[in-house]
Amino acid sequence: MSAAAHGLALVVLVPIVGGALIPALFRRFPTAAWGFALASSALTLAISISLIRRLLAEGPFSYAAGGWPPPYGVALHFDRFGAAIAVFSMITLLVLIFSRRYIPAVVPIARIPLYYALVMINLGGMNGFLVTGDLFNLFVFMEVFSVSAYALVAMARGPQAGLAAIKYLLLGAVSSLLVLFAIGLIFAQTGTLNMADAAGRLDAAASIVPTALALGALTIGFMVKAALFPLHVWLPDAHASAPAPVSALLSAVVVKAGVIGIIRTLQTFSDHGSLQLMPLQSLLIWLGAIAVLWGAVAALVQSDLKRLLAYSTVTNIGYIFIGLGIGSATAASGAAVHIINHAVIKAALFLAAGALIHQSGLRHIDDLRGLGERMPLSALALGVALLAVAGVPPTAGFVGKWQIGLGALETGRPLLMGVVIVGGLLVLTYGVRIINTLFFRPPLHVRVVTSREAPPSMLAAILLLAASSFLLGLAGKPMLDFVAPAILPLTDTG
Amino acid sequence: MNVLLTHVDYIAAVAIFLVGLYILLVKQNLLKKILGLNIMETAVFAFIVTAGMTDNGVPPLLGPDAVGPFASPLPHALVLTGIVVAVSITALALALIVRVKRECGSVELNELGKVE
Amino acid sequence: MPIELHDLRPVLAPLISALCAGGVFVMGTSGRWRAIWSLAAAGLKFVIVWSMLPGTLAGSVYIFRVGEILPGLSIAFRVDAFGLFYALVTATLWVLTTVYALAYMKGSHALKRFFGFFALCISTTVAIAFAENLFTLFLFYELLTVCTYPLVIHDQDAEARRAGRKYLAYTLCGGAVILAGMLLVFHSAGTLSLAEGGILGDVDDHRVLLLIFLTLVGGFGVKAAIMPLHAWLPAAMVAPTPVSALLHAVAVVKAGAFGVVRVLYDVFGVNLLKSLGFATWLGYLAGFTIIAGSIMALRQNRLKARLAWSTISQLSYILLAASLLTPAAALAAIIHLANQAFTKITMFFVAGAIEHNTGKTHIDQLDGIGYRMPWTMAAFTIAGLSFMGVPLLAGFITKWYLSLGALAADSGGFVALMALSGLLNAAYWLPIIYRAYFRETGIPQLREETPWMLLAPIGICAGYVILLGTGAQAPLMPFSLAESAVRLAFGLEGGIP
Amino acid sequence: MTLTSLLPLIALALPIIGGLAALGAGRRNRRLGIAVVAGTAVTTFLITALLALAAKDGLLREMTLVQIAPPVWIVFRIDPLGTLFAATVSGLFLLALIYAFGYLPDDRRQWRFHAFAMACQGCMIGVAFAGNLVTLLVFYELFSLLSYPLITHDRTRVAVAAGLKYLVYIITGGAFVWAGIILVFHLGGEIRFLPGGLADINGSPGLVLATFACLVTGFGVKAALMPLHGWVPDAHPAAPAPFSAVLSGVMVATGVFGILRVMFEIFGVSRLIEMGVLPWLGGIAGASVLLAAARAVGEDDLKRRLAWSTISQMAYVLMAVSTIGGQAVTGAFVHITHHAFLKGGLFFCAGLVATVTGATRISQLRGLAQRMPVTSLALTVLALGLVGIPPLSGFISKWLLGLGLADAGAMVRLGVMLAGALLAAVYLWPIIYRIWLPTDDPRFAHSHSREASGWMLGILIATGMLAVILGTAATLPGFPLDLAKNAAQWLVEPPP
Amino acid sequence: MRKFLALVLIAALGAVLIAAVVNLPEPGTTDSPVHTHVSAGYIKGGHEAGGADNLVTAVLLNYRAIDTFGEVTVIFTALIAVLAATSLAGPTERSGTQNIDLKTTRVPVSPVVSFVVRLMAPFIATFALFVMLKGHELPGGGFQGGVVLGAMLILLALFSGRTDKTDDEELPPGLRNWIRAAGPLVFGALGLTGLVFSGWLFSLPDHPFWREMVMIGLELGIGIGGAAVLVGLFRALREG
Repeated sequence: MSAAAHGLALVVLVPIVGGALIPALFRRFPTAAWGFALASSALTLAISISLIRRLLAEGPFSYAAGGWPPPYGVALHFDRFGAAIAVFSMITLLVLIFSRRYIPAVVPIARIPLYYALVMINLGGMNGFLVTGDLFNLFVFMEVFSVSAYALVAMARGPQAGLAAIKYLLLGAVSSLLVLFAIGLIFAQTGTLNMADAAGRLDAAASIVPTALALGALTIGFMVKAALFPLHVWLPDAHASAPAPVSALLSAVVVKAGVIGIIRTLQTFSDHGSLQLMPLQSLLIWLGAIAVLWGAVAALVQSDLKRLLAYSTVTNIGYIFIGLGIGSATAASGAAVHIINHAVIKAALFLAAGALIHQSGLRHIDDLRGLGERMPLSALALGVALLAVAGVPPTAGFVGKWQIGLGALETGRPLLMGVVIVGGLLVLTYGVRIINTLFFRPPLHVRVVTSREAPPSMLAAILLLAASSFLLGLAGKPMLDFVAPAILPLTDTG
Repeated sequence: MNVLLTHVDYIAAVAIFLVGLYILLVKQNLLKKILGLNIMETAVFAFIVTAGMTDNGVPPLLGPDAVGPFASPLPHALVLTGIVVAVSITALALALIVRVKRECGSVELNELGKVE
Repeated sequence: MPIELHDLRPVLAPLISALCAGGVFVMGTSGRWRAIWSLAAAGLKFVIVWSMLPGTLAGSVYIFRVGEILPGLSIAFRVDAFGLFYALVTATLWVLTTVYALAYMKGSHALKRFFGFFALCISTTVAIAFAENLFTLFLFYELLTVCTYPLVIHDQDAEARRAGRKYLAYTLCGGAVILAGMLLVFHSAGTLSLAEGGILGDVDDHRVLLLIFLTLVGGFGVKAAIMPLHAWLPAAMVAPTPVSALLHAVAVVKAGAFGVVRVLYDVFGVNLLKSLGFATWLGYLAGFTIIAGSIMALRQNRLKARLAWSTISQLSYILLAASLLTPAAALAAIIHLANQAFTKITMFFVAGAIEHNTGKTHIDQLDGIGYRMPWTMAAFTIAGLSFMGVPLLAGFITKWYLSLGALAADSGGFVALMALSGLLNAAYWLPIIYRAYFRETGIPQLREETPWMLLAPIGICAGYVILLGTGAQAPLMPFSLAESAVRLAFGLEGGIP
Repeated sequence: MTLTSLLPLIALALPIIGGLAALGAGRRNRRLGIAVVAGTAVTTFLITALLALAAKDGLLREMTLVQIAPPVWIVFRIDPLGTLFAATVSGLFLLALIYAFGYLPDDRRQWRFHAFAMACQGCMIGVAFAGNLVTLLVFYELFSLLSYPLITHDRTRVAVAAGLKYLVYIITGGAFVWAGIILVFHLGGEIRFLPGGLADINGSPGLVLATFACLVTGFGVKAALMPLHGWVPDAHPAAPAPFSAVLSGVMVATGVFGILRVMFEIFGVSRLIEMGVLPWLGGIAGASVLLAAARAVGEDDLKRRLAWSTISQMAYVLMAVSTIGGQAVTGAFVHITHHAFLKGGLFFCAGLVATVTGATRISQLRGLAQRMPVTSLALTVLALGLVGIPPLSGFISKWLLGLGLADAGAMVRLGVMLAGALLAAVYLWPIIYRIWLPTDDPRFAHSHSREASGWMLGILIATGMLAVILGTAATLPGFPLDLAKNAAQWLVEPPP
Repeated sequence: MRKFLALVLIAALGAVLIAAVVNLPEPGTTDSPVHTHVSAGYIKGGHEAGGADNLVTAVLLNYRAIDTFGEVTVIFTALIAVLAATSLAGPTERSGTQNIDLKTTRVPVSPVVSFVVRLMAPFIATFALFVMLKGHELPGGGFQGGVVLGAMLILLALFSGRTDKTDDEELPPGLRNWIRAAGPLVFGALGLTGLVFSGWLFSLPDHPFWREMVMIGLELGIGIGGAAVLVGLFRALREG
């Protein structure tokens, strides 16, 4: 048992314990909570990187929490999808850096530690969700990050935030219930909660009807978390009204958890011979395609910058699901990489938009005219990220779209490729609109003229993310190579 | 028909679940929706506990002289955890409803649509 | 088989001008530094590009691979004869355009932005020329769109923005279509590398090939302004003159035409296209565009609008020539890249000089302008005659080879089309020349020659138009480069029949 | 580079350079300008004449100058036909340029006229010396375009309209020539002129025919072959008289010259016969002869009548060469030269009369001889020459033409020619008749005019004398007839 | 309309759900996988393996400790969430006049009730402690005890009549925050001690005594922390 394996539990333990300590430690010095949170997330990041190193060296590995071998204990499992935790930790780290100057402006000073605690717990929950190999543990950590996400949305001021949070909560809770119900069904059939074990024992089950229902319930439950059309209704409200770093976190990371949840479900139970996943996959394709177009069109008509970005998330989730639904190695690996790339891009987008909105006090796109002159770096970062989200090569957004488009062709769906491309074009349309507004229109609003560039801490996070959203596009091949082994089980069902 | 009888416990849980779902779907009052949610949660808990039930079983307390058949301990532990989670969510939901009521002046969703 | 040499220069050429563009962005607030960096961008690239000429003529191919970013998708540069030809044209013209722009734009707003993006365009254009594969080509092609947009809307008024929107709408949609085509190519051929003789030889499915043809040619055709995808071009006239020159002569439309030619010769390959017969339709469309563009040009009163429509017409020469799939026509297609560039840029420079000097923008205001600006208008006359196809000028060469190629392809009708187009060209250039020299306003015209910074590029371009028409064979002329490009594309050994 | 290779280039470039020099010099100092123009024109004429004499026995030299594109070269050749034409061109230009000093108002624009005219001259010499079709086309297009400002020199509405018509015709014709050249190239590769035609024109008969049709149509526009003549009756009267003279005298002939080159040195006699196009050409030319002459009869405007006459006279040439007999071709060549001077002179007369008296219509000319006897005499001589009255120059050429046609046994064409000559008499005689008929009618505006003097009259006299000399001394060696014989022989019976 | 659609949906869903559940193994039978697989292993391993007579507690604290860690995190998060997310502004105009300001309004409390509550409080607390401490042997455990304790404290707060005093009531604020975080923190400590004692995170020590001690510690942490969270939730909700 090497030290790295303990990291599987530590990536959960460290951020959560860190988060739990924050309110107690920093009651008197709320603003200092930032440093502690940063340190814990950095530690988490370091641990997750060591995990990835081991993964690369030895392949997927498990960790029996408490020393109990599965199925008696909870097995944590690290594979190439789990490697996403490194990216999520990284993004959380950058979001924290960004928050240093942003959060004191929108959150009462006494509650600042709460914010950091929630972010850390969110990270811990995400990590736990991603590394667990146990169905019920999955549910528990899903609730951990969900509850913290509801709360983070509600941390914003204004009547919209509370309403958005409760809507998010209601849908999220129902989805959690569906997941729990599905877990109950599987448990009742197999008597185990370990995913691999359960998948193996499902074959022996008397009937596939409960299994099918469980799978459906899991999928729908995770679809809500992932905000796949038509279950995305909570997302625009929540992501638009939350504070910018929270929006970044939610759009970049939290919705991805739902996606990875579905991948895990499909992957685990795809071996279940009696079950045909084909209808499910074509359903995903359809929904994904509609999501791409719907999200893009809805984004086109938004006047609120953050709401627009929220709809862009709907689009991109659609892309990912198209890729998953196609299921071929090309498309699914593209989808998998897009999970990461979109996380980075969307974080860049929301943070940059947050900086612009924060510094100018304006959030309507038309009001932001000419802000590019005042805040060149933030606006540039937003521009780069917008191009990336549109999938302009060689940015990060291109990788996924290329692979998904290629996969569509491989499986003889040229129209789907058309959808992929048209979606990208629509995204580009509003991306260009924003870039145009920022850089090439004279200022309209007096606040624009008095705005100043964002402080260094915010800028650092934004620029790093924007740069990554460009550079990751150049790293498309290694990333695809990285996920390729993880994709294989999915491919068989395609 | 026999199947329905033997599985009547499950069916009851399903029935409760549906009742909760109905409330959640139809009622516009946020508080009622939360109530519906809680009913659904209860149903799911009941469902899971039912799965671990043993006819004429005893609680899984393994004293020196304990004699089976024991009920399965696992579902109970799960449900315990589930309940705590449900409580947490309910608490947060209530807090949010209070906030919505204060800021928006209503807890009826169809009225809240007009906010802002 | 050409000798492949790994060399830094293919990547250095775009990189160095991009770095200089960075210099403009950083230090461009001062006029002097702006000029220095802009000229450095153009000048250094000029030197690097020309330095590859001897080697390429000797049969070498310079290669630089940056890296593979997705399986099968790599960024790589490869300098072959055709690419170098295009790069030479742009690199040469860019020096002139930069000089011109520095003089022309004096006193305008947002000059840092303008010259920064101006220098970036040069970088992307040469990268397009040197692209080793379709992906790299597409990449920089899109980047070119992005870089030219700020230039198009430089004036930032409502008209400029409208034009900019139109420009973006067209080019980005075109880009998306190319992307679709690229996916299809990659899917069916498994590679995107441009190769003489094409890469689609193994594809049997006729429908897929048709789809690839439609998407790629349609996509690049947007920038090449083939009808009915041309509407952005006249609208983009609102841009400042150096930008119009950039759009119409050097970079943008040429990139489109270049892309189409690449697609035809290096993606499909001559033999495959011949057996497919798609190119014929492209030829008809191009032929239609040639005539319709000319007719539209006839109806314009605004000088730059007439130039724009003429560009639409002229560009389709390239497409028509390329679609004929005979060596002579291919030669015409390649050479016309240069011919049209030099000729049209002369005209744009002149139009800009007139506007700069006198504020006149419409043709009916130009009475007697030949007396005010004799040298400028002389250059315009040369360019006009070239387009009409007067021998000894550049335009003749194009028509000459195009017609020969058409005959070799048994499409004699295109010879008639060439003749008709020459007539139409005469019909819309001669009135301008006539007004300039033979109509007097009654008011005595003072000599008011263009400032030398504007006049020098005009003069050099006009001189080059003559040179291209008379001395294409001279050592420094890229004609032989075009020949070797054609030889490669057609797999010929000796001369071009 | 020997003198013989340099001289053609000088002949070509000298007028162009001289014109520019005159433009610069004349605006400052009129005398200097005149000196430059005259000096250049005389020198050019002398050089071309020298070349004509030197080259009369056959190909003197072929020069390959610039390669435009691999198979396309700028080639000059000094052969009997080209030098004869070049000498004719520069001779007529010499007269016209000097005449123009008297004709044009003395202002700055005069120098523009000279500059363009001399550039035009240079290009026409280029046409004459062209060694292949491309070179020919280069200079052909150039001088066509350069003519435009000359035709519209007066800037009247009529002149501008005529100029536009001219441009449309000429450029369309140029496009046909161009298409034809492409076709020739396609069929036969590199296209240098070669007496006897290119051996290796290969291709379907239809394509070859189309090539021929394109070229003949293209050059036919300039040669005013009916029905492509539309620009002639408008452009000639609209242009200033000295340039009308050039237009009628040599520019239309350039078209004919082009057709000759195409017929004899591209396709060659045997192929033409094989193609069976000659009767058609002859028929069209014959129709042109008669129709144009008939139109001339009904025309009252003097310059227009002369323009119609030009169409008719040039059609003789084509009609004659369509027989491809040596005699007829000789006649055709000599007719080009003789007609150039005769018709040029007539236009000089018309310009002079119009300048002095304001009369442009034939009906206004009555009694001209009373006031302007010298002019009238010259006009009479030239007109009679054109009709073909011995011993004037027109007689020589028509005689030879007739002889040639008779030799070739083309009796119909001979009849057409004679009918044309008769019609020429019919449309020229009233002029002579009217000017010599005395009148006291005050309606004639010129009744108070005096005889002209200076440049114009001098040139007029010179032209009249030339008509006499060329007619009486035609057979002297070195005269056009001599040269034309050699040229015809060279073309029709090419040296091996 | 909405109701109709909901009913249709529910009918459809109900049919599916019932179709699914009737295909499950019959509940109550001991030969179903639920009983024969993992549970059987737990029972077979006995209290020796699980470290507790009460198998439910053994599952919670030993076999699936990480679940419970998540669970206490959730409830702790809920508290933070409520604290963080409740209305940041005071009552708005929109809320109208019928809103009662709970902070200042004294609820009239019967002295009898108040007395009884205070009288009962020590007994309740003792019981809660008992449930926590004996949770590994008898029915009960940290959560249960914590809930009882929390209920007692809420009861006290409700009927003590001291609603106007919002802070420094039960505990100093610094300590209060630590206690609220007790759940996650004791589990964090368990994770680390497990690593020290047995080489696995979230594992109990092998030595029976230490194991019992750790279990008791965990139960106490869960219980007291849970109680603190409940009280905190109550107060946060009451204060709005």
